[in-house]
Amino acid sequence: MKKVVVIGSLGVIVYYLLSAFVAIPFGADIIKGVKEFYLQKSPDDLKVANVVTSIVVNFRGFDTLGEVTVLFLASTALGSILYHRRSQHSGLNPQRTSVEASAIVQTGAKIIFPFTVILGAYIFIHGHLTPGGGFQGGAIIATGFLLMLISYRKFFIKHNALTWIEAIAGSTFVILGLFGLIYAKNHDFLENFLPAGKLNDLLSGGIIGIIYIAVGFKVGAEITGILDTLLTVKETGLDPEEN
Amino acid sequence: MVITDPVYFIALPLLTAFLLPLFGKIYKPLIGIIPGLVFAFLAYISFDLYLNLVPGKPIIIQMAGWAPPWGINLVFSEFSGLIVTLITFLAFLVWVYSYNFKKVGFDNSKKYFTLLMLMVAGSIGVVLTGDIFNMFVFLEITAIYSYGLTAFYKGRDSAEAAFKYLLLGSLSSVFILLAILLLYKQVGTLNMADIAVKAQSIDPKMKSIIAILFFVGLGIEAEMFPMNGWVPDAYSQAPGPVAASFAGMLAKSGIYALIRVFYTVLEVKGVFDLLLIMGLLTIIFAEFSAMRQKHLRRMLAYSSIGQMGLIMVAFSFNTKAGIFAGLFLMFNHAIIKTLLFLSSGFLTYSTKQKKIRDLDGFGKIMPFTSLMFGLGAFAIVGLPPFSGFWGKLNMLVATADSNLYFVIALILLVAVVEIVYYFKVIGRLYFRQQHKDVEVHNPTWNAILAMSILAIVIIGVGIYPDLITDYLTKATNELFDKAGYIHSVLPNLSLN
Amino acid sequence: MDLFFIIIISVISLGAVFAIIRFIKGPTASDRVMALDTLSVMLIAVLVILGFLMKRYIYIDVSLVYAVLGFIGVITIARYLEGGI
Amino acid sequence: MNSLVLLILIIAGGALLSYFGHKINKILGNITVFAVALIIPIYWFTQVDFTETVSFTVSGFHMELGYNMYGKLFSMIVMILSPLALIYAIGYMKDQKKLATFYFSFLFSILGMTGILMSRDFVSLFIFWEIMTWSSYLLVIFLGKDVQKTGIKYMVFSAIGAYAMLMAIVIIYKNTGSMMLSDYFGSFAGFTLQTKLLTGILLLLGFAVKSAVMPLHVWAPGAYSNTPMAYTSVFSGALSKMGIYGLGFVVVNLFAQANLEIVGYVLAWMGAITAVLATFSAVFQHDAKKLLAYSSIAQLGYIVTGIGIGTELSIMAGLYLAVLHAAFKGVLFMVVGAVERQAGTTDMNVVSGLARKMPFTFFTALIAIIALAGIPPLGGFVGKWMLYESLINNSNFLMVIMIFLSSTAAFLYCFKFLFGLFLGQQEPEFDHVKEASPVMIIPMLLLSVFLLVTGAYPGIVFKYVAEGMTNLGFHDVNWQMSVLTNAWGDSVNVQHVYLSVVVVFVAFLIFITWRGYKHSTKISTKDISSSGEMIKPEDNMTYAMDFYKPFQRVLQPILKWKINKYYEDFGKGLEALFDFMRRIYTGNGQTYAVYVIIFLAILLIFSKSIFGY
Amino acid sequence: MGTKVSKLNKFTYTWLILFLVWLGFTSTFAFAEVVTGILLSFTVAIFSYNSFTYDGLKIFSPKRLMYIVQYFFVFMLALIKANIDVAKIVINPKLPINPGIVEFDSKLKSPFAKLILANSITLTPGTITVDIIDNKYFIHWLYVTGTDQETTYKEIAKQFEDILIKIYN
Amino acid sequence: MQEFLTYSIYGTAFFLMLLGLYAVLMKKNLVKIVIGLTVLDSGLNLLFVAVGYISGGTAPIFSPAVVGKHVIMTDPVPQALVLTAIVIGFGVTAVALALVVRLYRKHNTTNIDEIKNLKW
Amino acid sequence: MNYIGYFLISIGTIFLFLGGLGILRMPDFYTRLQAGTKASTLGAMSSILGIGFLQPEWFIKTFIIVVFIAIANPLSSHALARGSHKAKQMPFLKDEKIGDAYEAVEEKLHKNQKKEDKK
Ligand code: NA
Ligand code: NA
Repeated sequence: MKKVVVIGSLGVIVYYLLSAFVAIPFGADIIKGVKEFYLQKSPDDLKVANVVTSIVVNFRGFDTLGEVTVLFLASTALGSILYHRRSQHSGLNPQRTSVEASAIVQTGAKIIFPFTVILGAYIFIHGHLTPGGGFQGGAIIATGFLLMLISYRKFFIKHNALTWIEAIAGSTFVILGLFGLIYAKNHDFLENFLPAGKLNDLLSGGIIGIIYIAVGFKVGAEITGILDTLLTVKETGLDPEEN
Repeated sequence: MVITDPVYFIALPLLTAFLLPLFGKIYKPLIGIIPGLVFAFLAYISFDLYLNLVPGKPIIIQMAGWAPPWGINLVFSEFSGLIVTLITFLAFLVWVYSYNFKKVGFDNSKKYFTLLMLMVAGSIGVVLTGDIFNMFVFLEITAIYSYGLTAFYKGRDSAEAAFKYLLLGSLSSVFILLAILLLYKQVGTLNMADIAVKAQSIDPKMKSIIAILFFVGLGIEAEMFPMNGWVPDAYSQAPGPVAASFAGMLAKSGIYALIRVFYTVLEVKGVFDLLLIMGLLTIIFAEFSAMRQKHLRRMLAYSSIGQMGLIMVAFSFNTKAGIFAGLFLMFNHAIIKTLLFLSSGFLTYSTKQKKIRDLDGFGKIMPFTSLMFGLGAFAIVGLPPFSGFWGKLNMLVATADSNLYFVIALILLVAVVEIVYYFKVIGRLYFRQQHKDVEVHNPTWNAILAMSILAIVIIGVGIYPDLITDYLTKATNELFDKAGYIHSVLPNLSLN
Repeated sequence: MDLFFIIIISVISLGAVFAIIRFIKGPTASDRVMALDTLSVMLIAVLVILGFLMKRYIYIDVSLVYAVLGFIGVITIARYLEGGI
Repeated sequence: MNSLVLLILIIAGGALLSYFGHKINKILGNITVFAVALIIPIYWFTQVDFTETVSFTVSGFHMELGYNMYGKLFSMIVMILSPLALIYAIGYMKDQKKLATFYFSFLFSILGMTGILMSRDFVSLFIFWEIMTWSSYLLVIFLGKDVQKTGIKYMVFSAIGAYAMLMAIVIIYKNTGSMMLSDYFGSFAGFTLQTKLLTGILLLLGFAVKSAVMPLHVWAPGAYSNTPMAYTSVFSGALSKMGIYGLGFVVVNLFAQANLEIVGYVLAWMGAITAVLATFSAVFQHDAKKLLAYSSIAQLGYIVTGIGIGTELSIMAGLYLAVLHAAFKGVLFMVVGAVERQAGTTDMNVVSGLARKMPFTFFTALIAIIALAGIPPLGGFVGKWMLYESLINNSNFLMVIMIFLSSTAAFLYCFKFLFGLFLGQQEPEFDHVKEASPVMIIPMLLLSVFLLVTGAYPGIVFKYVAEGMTNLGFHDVNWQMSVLTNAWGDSVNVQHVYLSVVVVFVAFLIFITWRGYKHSTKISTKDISSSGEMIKPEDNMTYAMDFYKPFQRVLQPILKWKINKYYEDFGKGLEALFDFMRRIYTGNGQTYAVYVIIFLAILLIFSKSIFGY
Repeated sequence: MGTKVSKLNKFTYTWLILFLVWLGFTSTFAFAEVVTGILLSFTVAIFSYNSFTYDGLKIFSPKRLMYIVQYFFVFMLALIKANIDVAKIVINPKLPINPGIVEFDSKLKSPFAKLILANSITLTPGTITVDIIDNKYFIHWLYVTGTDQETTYKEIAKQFEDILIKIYN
Repeated sequence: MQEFLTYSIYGTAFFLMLLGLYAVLMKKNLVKIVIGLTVLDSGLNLLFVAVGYISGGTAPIFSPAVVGKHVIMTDPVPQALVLTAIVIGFGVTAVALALVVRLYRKHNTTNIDEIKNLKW
Repeated sequence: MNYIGYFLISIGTIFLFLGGLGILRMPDFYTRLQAGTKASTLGAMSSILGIGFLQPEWFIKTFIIVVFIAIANPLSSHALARGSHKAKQMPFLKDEKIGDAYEAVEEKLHKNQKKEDKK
């Protein structure tokens, strides 16, 4: 019964939505909107080769601040959902599992880990030139940490360090935004106040590059924290008193 | 210091949230103190900005140096500014209430305050932004906050509640995104004022599908029947102040989004009739369910849904009287429900089950908290001389104004139901013998302060509603004046 | 795009179809992961080839990232299978 | 400052002072209450300027306070009865806890009533109405008995009434654009019939609940008997009159003028039925409180009938009875309170023969009962006389019969009340009973004196009633201090009746005392035997036991018909429905997600009809 | 493993390798890029040099480099041979296989050598390293020709291990 | 050709969304529900990218090969939005998994039908 | 140069195809891993390197990809094989004499580990 209802409803929904989307033919360039402006301003004014990036970090940089917040929020929320108090219990760090990874995976992980960090950094440093960006770069760095976490039962990440990175990187974003209020031409939040540079140069795009680096660090630290929390959960049985 | 830029409402809490862990490393109590200072400051500047607002001249802030529609903009108007002021005020009170959050330990209070800061930034963002996608981003911030803090306490069924919320919240974001995508492909812009201008040319069928997607997506956030299954669970499982923030701030930003979209962005014929019907169904199912609850918090949660339904009904009239009443109801619901949740936090402190039955005779052993709860109950059911009465009266006048007599009858019928279940609790609190010894958790001084301030507001507005009616009227005019909104955001646009 | 590359991509696609069939058939989780791993390797190759054809350097970066993510993904699942997570 | 505002502030301040006084200590609290009880009426009688008005605009609504003669009449009831009850309460509530709450609520209900009677607009009327309701609710559940049943029942009925009124108010506002009563009255004639009926009947419904008109009376027996007696005297004596006050101006001001007297007739009939049924119910109560509660309902029935008929004489009768009822019911509830306090119970099957132990109480009870029963020479007689006259004038003979029937039956419960509590054999277990304290006796005596005086000089009351009636459109009401005129032009000098009846009264007193002695045995219930069978201690042999058993058997079929049960069944049905409805919240998150999907699908399917593209 | 390698040695080696990787990524010698790369690889090397290598720069001695080249060719040869074998099997409609898991002991001590041996075995079609426990290799073999350790060692590992011992031990 | 592309690409995206939604609505296992959510998200993200595509357009990047020439570029806006949507989806998924862990510990099952202590 | 490129791409394509065929045809997981994953790994390496030859300025980066695949793919195949075996997925055996040398050892190892963890 439930199945019939669900399938029926899904059928209806897909029918209507698909018919709506088919009305926008694939590949058709039917609208003239803000995108024309972005395609023009991005290389000319901002000197950013990647228009997606200039949208993400400049035109719609406020969204990206929101996104950074979402990740920060998710990692904090995760912490509050799966908190554990290592230091207060038994004095030992909890072990993730009883099955150790094979020796060669461990050796391989050691080699690949720095490689992924360099790759991630490469991506967020070149965020304004290539399809990547702070999020992708940060995520790749975090997967490097994931590799270490799953390869070693006793690989522990210093949350202290993560905290510092997160805090500094996150506030860099906001403070850069606030600098815009003071130093930039229109005195707007998140407005660029640095020289734009030359198109396709590493040092181009003004604050975009710095923001992406900050975002990269923050995202890397946050996803790493999230993964660590998810993988290292050990119940302490203690519940904060309810109120 | 007068700050004229509403971006601080978002930037400051974000900055604080990012830096809070560092403050904690410097000196642990800063974790609690800094958010308070920030909230106080935000409340101050919001009052300052709002009171100095020139009518018809909302503060429009552009981001990153790009004027709308190219860049994202914030609109601090009589309407959005009112909600922001309400949110900052409540945020400050919630902070005051939970300042002594010692019981949960340092680590958790750090997370708690961080999440609280982010939630305030998120819900203010929803209200201030002039960009539809940006609104989605901020809605997600508030959503994730809720998932995280709903599941804050272990031992309860909090994870279950949070998971349900997450399930529905995810569906909500899918529908909102689909709507935004369709809309973008139709008008090529994401700025709400710009969409409002261009939306007239959208094919009506396409428009109706976009409207439905928004309606369902935002309806979930606004606690609309039949998509509100998450509400009672989340409200009843979250920590007291968090539940208060759900009712006081989150639900407000959800309904704000719904209203903004259908009043300003997308003008769709028929949507308000739909809103009326769904609002009525929301009221009926919620209040009737509330009637049969054995758990205090669940009862309050269902009652909240009912209030949200009432607000939807008010806005569905699409008249100034309706908007005015809706705003009044929003104000009341925010203030009163916050008080109810805050006081219920201490009432149910020592009972694991949080059953209403366990509250017998608490009026004697916890006089202040019970009094606050009683006051809240009196106010929420609309008894004079408390602020709830004026909201209800204006609501009924607006309903009569729209010639919907059967709606009046229904609202009043439901109000009787409301009275029954709230007065059952009051009866137990004050006029029953306490049946067993319970450990008394009297509120801390700061909780007393927070609740007292709310009580004063409730009584103050109840005795002299004109404290706020002027502002509500201004907000009403702003929301009703779509052309004015478009003109302020896009001054160079020639409307023909 | 000349004939050579059309043939190349068609042949690889045919191989990919086999892999997809294996992915659908299973029968075990390991089989599916393996099929996915194979598919991702094929995809990396195709991405590089497409990048060459379209003269877009970016595709190389993408395939590199894809390779890293694919690898770590498989290791993660493998560790999950052996109870290491 | 405006004297009306000051009056409100004085009462509110009195409430707060009493609250905090009792929070600090009992003596201080009692002193405060006493002072407040004196200050309020003194201020009202000496300082309030009844021509003054005050108006203000709140939340866009124009509000105005100001007395008229009609309101003043009812205000007098409040201002005389309430302070006496407050003073009585000092004695009555001596051993109770939570006195702060008690006096606070008490004074707030006075505030509510005072406000109602000076409201010239619907908003203030409703606000004060609600204040009155919730403060009296707090007193209904004050003792913690039957909180869920009685309390909720009272609140539900009050809420239904209040909200009916509120609905009427907003519809009126929609049609007139004003909240002023006068604007409503003024433009009523121009309304459509539908609006006339809708607003008028909704208002009537609201007032009828407070007047305990059948079938809206079911809250009353429980509420009246559950409340501390000190307050019940006000509750039944003054608070219920707020309903009468409203019924009066609605029926007379609106329907009578709009050629819709039929509404008044229906109301009159309901009042008559109420009077009959409530009287019969009163007869069979063995708890004196319940007896008085039903009796109150019955008396209110007479008053409603008088108001409903809507002629000059009938309204005069109704209003006169309203004043008298306040006085004698005030006394009687105080009496029962005194008995309850001194003897520990008000069950007439348990307590008996207290006349000698509590002579003052007995005396006041006697006076009040005579007034109540409508026996000459006291006021009740005058009121009934006028009521009969007005009914006969309008040829409502059936109603005359009904009222007469209920008046006759009222003798039965009056008799039972007196005998049950005061006459008959005094049981040894009540040997210790003493007369109530002077704080309680004095208010009772004062009210009795009022009853005696108005018996001889009903004109004292008529004066104010006639004044009040000017506001209902009756501008030259004839009344004389001691002369009643009937429909055929005969007139009766009340003083003659008064004197002659005093003789009868004395005889009656002797008769009932003799009868009481004859029927009761002098033997203690503990050591009697009959026909060789030992009477067990639980066998109740008191006089009031099965007082009207044969009569009860005759009326069995009528009494079986309990409207209360219908309400309860309805309530249970609703609860079952609610329980069923909330099953929609299954607890399964996935189900909720399915709802969303189904809802979306439905909206899409019907998108064309919803959005009409 | 021979003599102990200094930290500085290890660090320099790591720095160098990572910088080369960076150069590979950017494929440019633009000043800003190079400086960024030097700084970045320096930073990453700080926290990863200790696990990234055991031998440090020693690996670059000419003798070892020669062996590495030799290993490369040996491996390629084995790879091509094995690939053809497996291709034959896959295409053959009868699927002539005889699978099983076999074991042998290895003399290698360096974890890197072990990894290279295991990867070489895995990469050559027909064999997969299932696990290494201490010095014991467990190999899934597509076409088992013998289960005794000597046969398996000779067939699977000997040609690689001989060279690896020279490089790492 | 145009029509075929429209249907096949949108169809793929919708198929993914449908698949995800079906899992969310019908699968009993919490983990599968979460996977369903991610599949739903990826279908949606694909739809975003597909809608932003413009025939013959290249990625909106002014690399040296493109600068100065007249090229059609795909709509960068949906691509920018989808990046945001992906990150948000990731955050939500992480929280969802954490909740599943909590639920599993408390109820010792991942069957959603057995996890309903809170109802009515 | 170009011819090397085209040659490598062709070889790579063949192996990629064979890899697909292999994982479809082989009877059990381990044999599929043998035939499929490895062939496709070689195929990918070969074709990517081939592109590197066709577009010399990309050579370094393609080479990095190839090296990465050479290190990573065997590792992941190994990890998958080990993981599956530990997940009690036993290999298909044709000849009764040829057994699973790993099975017994693994069992013992698992027990030892548990004891260790208890300490
Ligand atoms: Na980018
Ligand atoms: Na992004």
